[in-house]
Amino acid sequence: MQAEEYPLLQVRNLRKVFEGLVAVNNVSFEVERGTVFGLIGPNGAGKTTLFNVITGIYAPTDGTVVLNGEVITGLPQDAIAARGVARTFQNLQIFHGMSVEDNVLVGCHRHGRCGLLATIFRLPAVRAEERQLRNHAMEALQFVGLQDFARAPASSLPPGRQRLVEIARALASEPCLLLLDEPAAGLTTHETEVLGELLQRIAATGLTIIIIEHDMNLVMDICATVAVLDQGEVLTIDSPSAVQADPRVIAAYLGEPQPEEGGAGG
Amino acid sequence: MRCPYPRLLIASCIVGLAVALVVGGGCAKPQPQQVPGGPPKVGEMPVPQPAGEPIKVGAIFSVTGPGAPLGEPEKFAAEMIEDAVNKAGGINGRPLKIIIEDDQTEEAKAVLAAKKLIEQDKVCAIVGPTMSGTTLAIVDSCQKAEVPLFSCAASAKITHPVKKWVFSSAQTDVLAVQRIVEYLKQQGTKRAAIICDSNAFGQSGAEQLRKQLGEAGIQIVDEEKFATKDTDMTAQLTKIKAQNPEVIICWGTNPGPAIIAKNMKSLGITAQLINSHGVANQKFIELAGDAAEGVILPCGKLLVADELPDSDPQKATLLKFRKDYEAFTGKPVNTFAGHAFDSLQMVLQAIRKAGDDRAAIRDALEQTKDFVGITGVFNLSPEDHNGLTKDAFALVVIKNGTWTQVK
Amino acid sequence: MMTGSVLLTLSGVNAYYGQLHVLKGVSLHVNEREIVALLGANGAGKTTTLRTICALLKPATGRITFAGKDIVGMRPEAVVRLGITQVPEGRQLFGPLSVRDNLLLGAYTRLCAGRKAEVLEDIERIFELFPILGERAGQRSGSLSGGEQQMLAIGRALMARPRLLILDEPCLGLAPLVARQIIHTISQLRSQGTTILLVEQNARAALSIADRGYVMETGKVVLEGSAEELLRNREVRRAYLGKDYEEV
Amino acid sequence: MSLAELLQYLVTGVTVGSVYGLVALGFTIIYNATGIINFAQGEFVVLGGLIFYSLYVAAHLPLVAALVLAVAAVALIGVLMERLTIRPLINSPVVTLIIITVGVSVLLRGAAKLIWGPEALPVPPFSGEHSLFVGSVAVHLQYLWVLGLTVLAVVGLRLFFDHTIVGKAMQACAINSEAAQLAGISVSRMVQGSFALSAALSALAGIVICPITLASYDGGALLALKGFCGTIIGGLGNGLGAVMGGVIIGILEKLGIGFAPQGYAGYQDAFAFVVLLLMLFIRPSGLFGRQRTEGI
Amino acid sequence: MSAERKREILGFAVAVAIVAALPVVTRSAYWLSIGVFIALHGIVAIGLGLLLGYAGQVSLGQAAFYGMGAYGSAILTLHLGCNPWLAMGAAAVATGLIAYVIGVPTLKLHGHYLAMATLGIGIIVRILFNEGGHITGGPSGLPAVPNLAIGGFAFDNDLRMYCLAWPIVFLQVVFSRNLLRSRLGRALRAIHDSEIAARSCAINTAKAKVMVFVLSAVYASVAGSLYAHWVNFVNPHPFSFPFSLELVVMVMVGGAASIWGPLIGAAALTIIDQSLLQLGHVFPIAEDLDIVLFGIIVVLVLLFMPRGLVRGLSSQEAERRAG
Repeated sequence: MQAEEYPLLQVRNLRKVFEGLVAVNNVSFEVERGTVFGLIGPNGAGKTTLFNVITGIYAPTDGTVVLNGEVITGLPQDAIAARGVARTFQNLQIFHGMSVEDNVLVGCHRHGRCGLLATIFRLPAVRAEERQLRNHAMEALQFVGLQDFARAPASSLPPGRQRLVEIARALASEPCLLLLDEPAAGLTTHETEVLGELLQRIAATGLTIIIIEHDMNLVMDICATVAVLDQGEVLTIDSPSAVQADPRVIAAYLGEPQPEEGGAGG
Repeated sequence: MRCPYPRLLIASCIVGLAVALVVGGGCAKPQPQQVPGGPPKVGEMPVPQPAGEPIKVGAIFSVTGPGAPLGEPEKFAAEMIEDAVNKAGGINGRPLKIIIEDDQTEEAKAVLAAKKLIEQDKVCAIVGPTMSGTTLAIVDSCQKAEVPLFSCAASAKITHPVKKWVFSSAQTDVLAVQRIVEYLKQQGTKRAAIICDSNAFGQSGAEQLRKQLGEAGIQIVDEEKFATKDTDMTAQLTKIKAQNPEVIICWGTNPGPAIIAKNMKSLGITAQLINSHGVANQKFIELAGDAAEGVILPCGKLLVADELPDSDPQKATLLKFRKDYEAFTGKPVNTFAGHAFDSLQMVLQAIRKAGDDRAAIRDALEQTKDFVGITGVFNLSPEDHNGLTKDAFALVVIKNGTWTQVK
Repeated sequence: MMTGSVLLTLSGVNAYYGQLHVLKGVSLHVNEREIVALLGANGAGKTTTLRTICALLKPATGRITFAGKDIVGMRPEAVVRLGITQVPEGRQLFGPLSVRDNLLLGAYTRLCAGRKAEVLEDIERIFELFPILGERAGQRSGSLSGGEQQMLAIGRALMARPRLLILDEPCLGLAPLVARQIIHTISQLRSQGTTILLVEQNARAALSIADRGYVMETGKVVLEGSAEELLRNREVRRAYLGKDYEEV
Repeated sequence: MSLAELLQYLVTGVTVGSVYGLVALGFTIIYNATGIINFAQGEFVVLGGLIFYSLYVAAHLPLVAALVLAVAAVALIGVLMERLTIRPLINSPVVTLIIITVGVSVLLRGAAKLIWGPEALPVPPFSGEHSLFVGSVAVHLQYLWVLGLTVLAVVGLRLFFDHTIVGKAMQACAINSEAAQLAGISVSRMVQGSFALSAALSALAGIVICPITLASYDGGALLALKGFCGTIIGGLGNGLGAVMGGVIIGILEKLGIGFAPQGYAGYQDAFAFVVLLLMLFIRPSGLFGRQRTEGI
Repeated sequence: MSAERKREILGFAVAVAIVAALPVVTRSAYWLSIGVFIALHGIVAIGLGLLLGYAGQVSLGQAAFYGMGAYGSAILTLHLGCNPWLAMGAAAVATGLIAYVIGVPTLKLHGHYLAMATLGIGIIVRILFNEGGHITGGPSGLPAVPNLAIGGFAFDNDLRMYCLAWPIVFLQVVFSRNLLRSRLGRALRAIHDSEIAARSCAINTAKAKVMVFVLSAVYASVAGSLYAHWVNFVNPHPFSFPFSLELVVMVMVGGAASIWGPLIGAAALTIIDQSLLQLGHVFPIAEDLDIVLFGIIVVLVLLFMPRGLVRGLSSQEAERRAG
């Protein structure tokens, strides 16, 4: 409860440099509990790198990430995940050798306790835990509407559904913060619509979400706040409608307007 | 889901083929097809043809793997004897069948080979294995199955302590070292260095050297080791050189000692090199080339058979064996072939006396007296399952690429 | 600008990454001495289309012809010999090698055929086009700045004397000024007679020099037209910023 | 330990080490082209020595002709190996590729034994069984051949990679095979070339060292392992580093024997591998490799 | 659920039936001892399969753990007069501890570096066996290791050993299944498929890898102990690098990513090996050819069934791209 006074996530002056290339430069923002925060920007703006720093895949060159009032920069990736930060990946990272259900069960990993010896002898405690995790996973699958595919090999699903598996896996960990990296990338129009509806339902549960997305419809529909990144720096943080109308944002996407054309996008 | 049948089919084909091979291979041998149909050359043979159920003797040699240089001649010797015995009318009128298994110089394979010979082929005795390690690995199986085992390996552990069913025909290092120490005492040597292979043969030699040199009051100024597959021992020899010994005693089997001889020459070390009986073969001279000149080693009398006085009890046997072996294989004779020859001949002698009952063969073997073999004159007894004395060794020096007895 | 006969045609090309259907019946063509822009959001299949043309990915179905010749199933190096070269996304230079070596390797097929003198002349021509490369000829290409690397990547592709030059995101990650310079160079190349197929995030910049363009979405070509048409088209903006863009 | 002794260890260490270095270089070339550690590398060394034996000792060919022919023959074996076993599987997981090279090594070893028999074969030193003595430090003439040919091979390779277009193309494939394909370089041919080159280098190593070590069908494994250590110590993928790594292993090994207390020389191989492990734990990128940042 | 479960039980029953059938069909010590060797190799291979196929980590030093079990049993029974069962357990615990100490720094390495490190460890351990003087018996080894026995009933012949080893194998199969069907097992498989995604699911990948490394070492140790108490003799030779390689080949040939694969690989290789040896009797020239044929078989299996005998050809995309 004492954590309630902080915003859920604070990113302070984050900077990440790869062999001289500045990928993320002095980025700061805060994400309030129970809100959906959008992260947009052209290719190479540093959005995914930012995710990777927040989730501990990269150590930042400079700056801190604070979750629930606790500094999490420098913690290993799994320790950050264990604190309730779940994510999906831009290029799908499902466990292709496993069934849909098992994929989602991996998401429940942090809720299990049983050790190796108990496991190989399959003691009653393990059975009970399995049952509990399975129920949990089933709930997540039902939430994303994949309950009928639980036994199917995850790799046999079309990419749209694989995306849902990833989301279900993240949800199954009961995260306090969900990071979605371009969930609509590569989806058909219909799939994108299904996804949008799902994301709205997730947002409605009060889960805090950060989403990287190019599809502005989606961003418009669910985000309370949007940050625009360009060349590793924050261009602006504002409401989605204000961001869309911002000429700097349009320039970043479509290229700088040619002088003779004047201000476009009005 | 894709239909798994094609892959299943391929998989089961491979496994099936393998099983078929095992069954086929395992059964092909015991069915002695060759024997009844074998001897069509009746006319030229005055001796009666062997008939009836063949007498089966097992043999396990390291025909492949690191032990192959020893195991291959042993196999030839066994084949030669089988051939000769059957041509001469077999054993007690029955044909002789020697079933040779290759243990690939691996302990596990030796165990399997022994079990196959004992249970599958029901042999009445086993000759071999070639190496000390493989022998020790099957000692227990033979003891439990109560099958006489006549090893061709040299480790003292095989026959000390005496095991009821286990014999060995190779000279142990104890005798070889005795022969060397006797020579060193004659020469008044005070400082010796030893360099031994880190395998069982080398280390068992090293142990004997330490013990017997110490008792003889000869100082060991340096003791070095090399790995069996090492290909350069200059570093060890440099270390030895710094200690300035009068003799360097090397204990190992080819090619290591040959490399040591060459390394010594290239380092300009002038100390006398003494080798073990492990390299008492032509191969050593071939490998070491000029560097072999002047090397002294104890060896079975086979190598110096021509030089032996006619009074020597072994001379006739040695010359005949050499002639037969070289005629049979087309290759120069070899001490290891002699081990197999001795083991097998003693076993056959016991069978002639006692029939093909395993226990009877064992008892007969223990009674073997004054058996004139290639390695020496054997006198087996319940207390000694090796039966050789240091007289089994001649001390030879390599001169002009050939062996001469040290006077 | 006068454009000539059809040089490259893709018709009904379908391609997969494993089970992922990435190109769904893509058809497009490029005429000689034309600049064609291929636009679309991330993951729309632009780069995959280029990989398919260069034979790095074999299409499941569909035809690709270049100068009247079917090139499906050819080896990548054979496609290069036919006259298609690509400046891949992210430059993909041979970083540890020098600038000059990178250029030489661009002319690998010609060097193997023993036309060394001609190649050396071409290198001089590249140095005229990009003087900065001449100054850095002996330097490790990995140590160049982003813009210089992009110039080198273009130079390397030109060394094969292509009839069709394919550029994948040549302005990605470059400062605006440098990006403009690259765009300028591309239009210059066309005027020298090279046909160009261009993939670029900066749609406005790309269309400013292109004759025609295609817009891709989720593996399909959803729109084609002249550059002016596309620049004015709402759909183009939608493809990048979402369909409500104009209605806000 | 006297200075002469120390120098003697160094001389032998460098000689043996340069053979490890050549093997390590062979590993590196194939690794760079394909990402595979080729477990049949040791067999290339062995086959080099054995074929050379047949040509030089048995068939009495002149030294240079025998040497060139033996190297070429092994290079051909390398090409065949690539063509028959590596190319069909090039997109398989690395473990599969490693194991298939194990299979090939078993096959080649078996074939070598079938042809040349189980026993070691003597090869006369190229310039006779003589040593130069510098003070009391002995330098066998064959050592000079080993060192000379190693240096020649390394310099030749350097020239090949830096100054010929094929060499540069090979490097390009190793750096970025897709970009190389886009430049019109046939990657599969370069991979084949790298197998040929790697096999040739290892064969050369086998040939120059066999007058000292004798030629034997089963000598490859140990040489390959030491070469392997050299590769890692020099930094996987770094050619010159690999040669240096091999030489370092050679020197450490001989010094290890020199400094070991009496009767402990049996640990010499353990010594080389302890160094390797320390290296892996402390600086896995090798002495001469660049530290890489881990990416996704 | 039920169909899969049924198939699983059926498969298990068939395997048990085949294994149980052998002693009924033949009492030949040769066949039974081949069966025992398959069981021993199978135990090591199943453990290695967990490491290789599920956790995706290579070990080229597994023979060392097999050796530690064998030597642990031999040393404890011969020098300290331990009960063989106790020795077997103590050796397994000790091997597990050693594997833990080795595993923590080693499993931080990836790919070839890991392969190289485990290879080095294997060779060092083999040298320690060889140079262990009185304790390990040096290169000559330690003879007269006692048999395992329950009361007066000693597991001293092949039939008895067969009846002891195979239940252990099946127990291990059940254990492996329990592990793989659990949270920890799924974590391992997740690591194999995508380490980065596994970590994003709060899986401590380093810990999980060390865990399965230790488990595989313990399995190997148990098999080693059984070997020592059965053959009654240990020397360093069987525990050297070639056997480590052979184990990896068994796992690869059988198929790493399944419980039965390594076991079938162990069976296939042991049988093929023996059959080639026996082939030498039928065709005398085949004597040296067997090694060549062995190599060819390994190469062919991998060429045409890169996922091993159990899975055969699979349509799964090349993993390199995904990795």
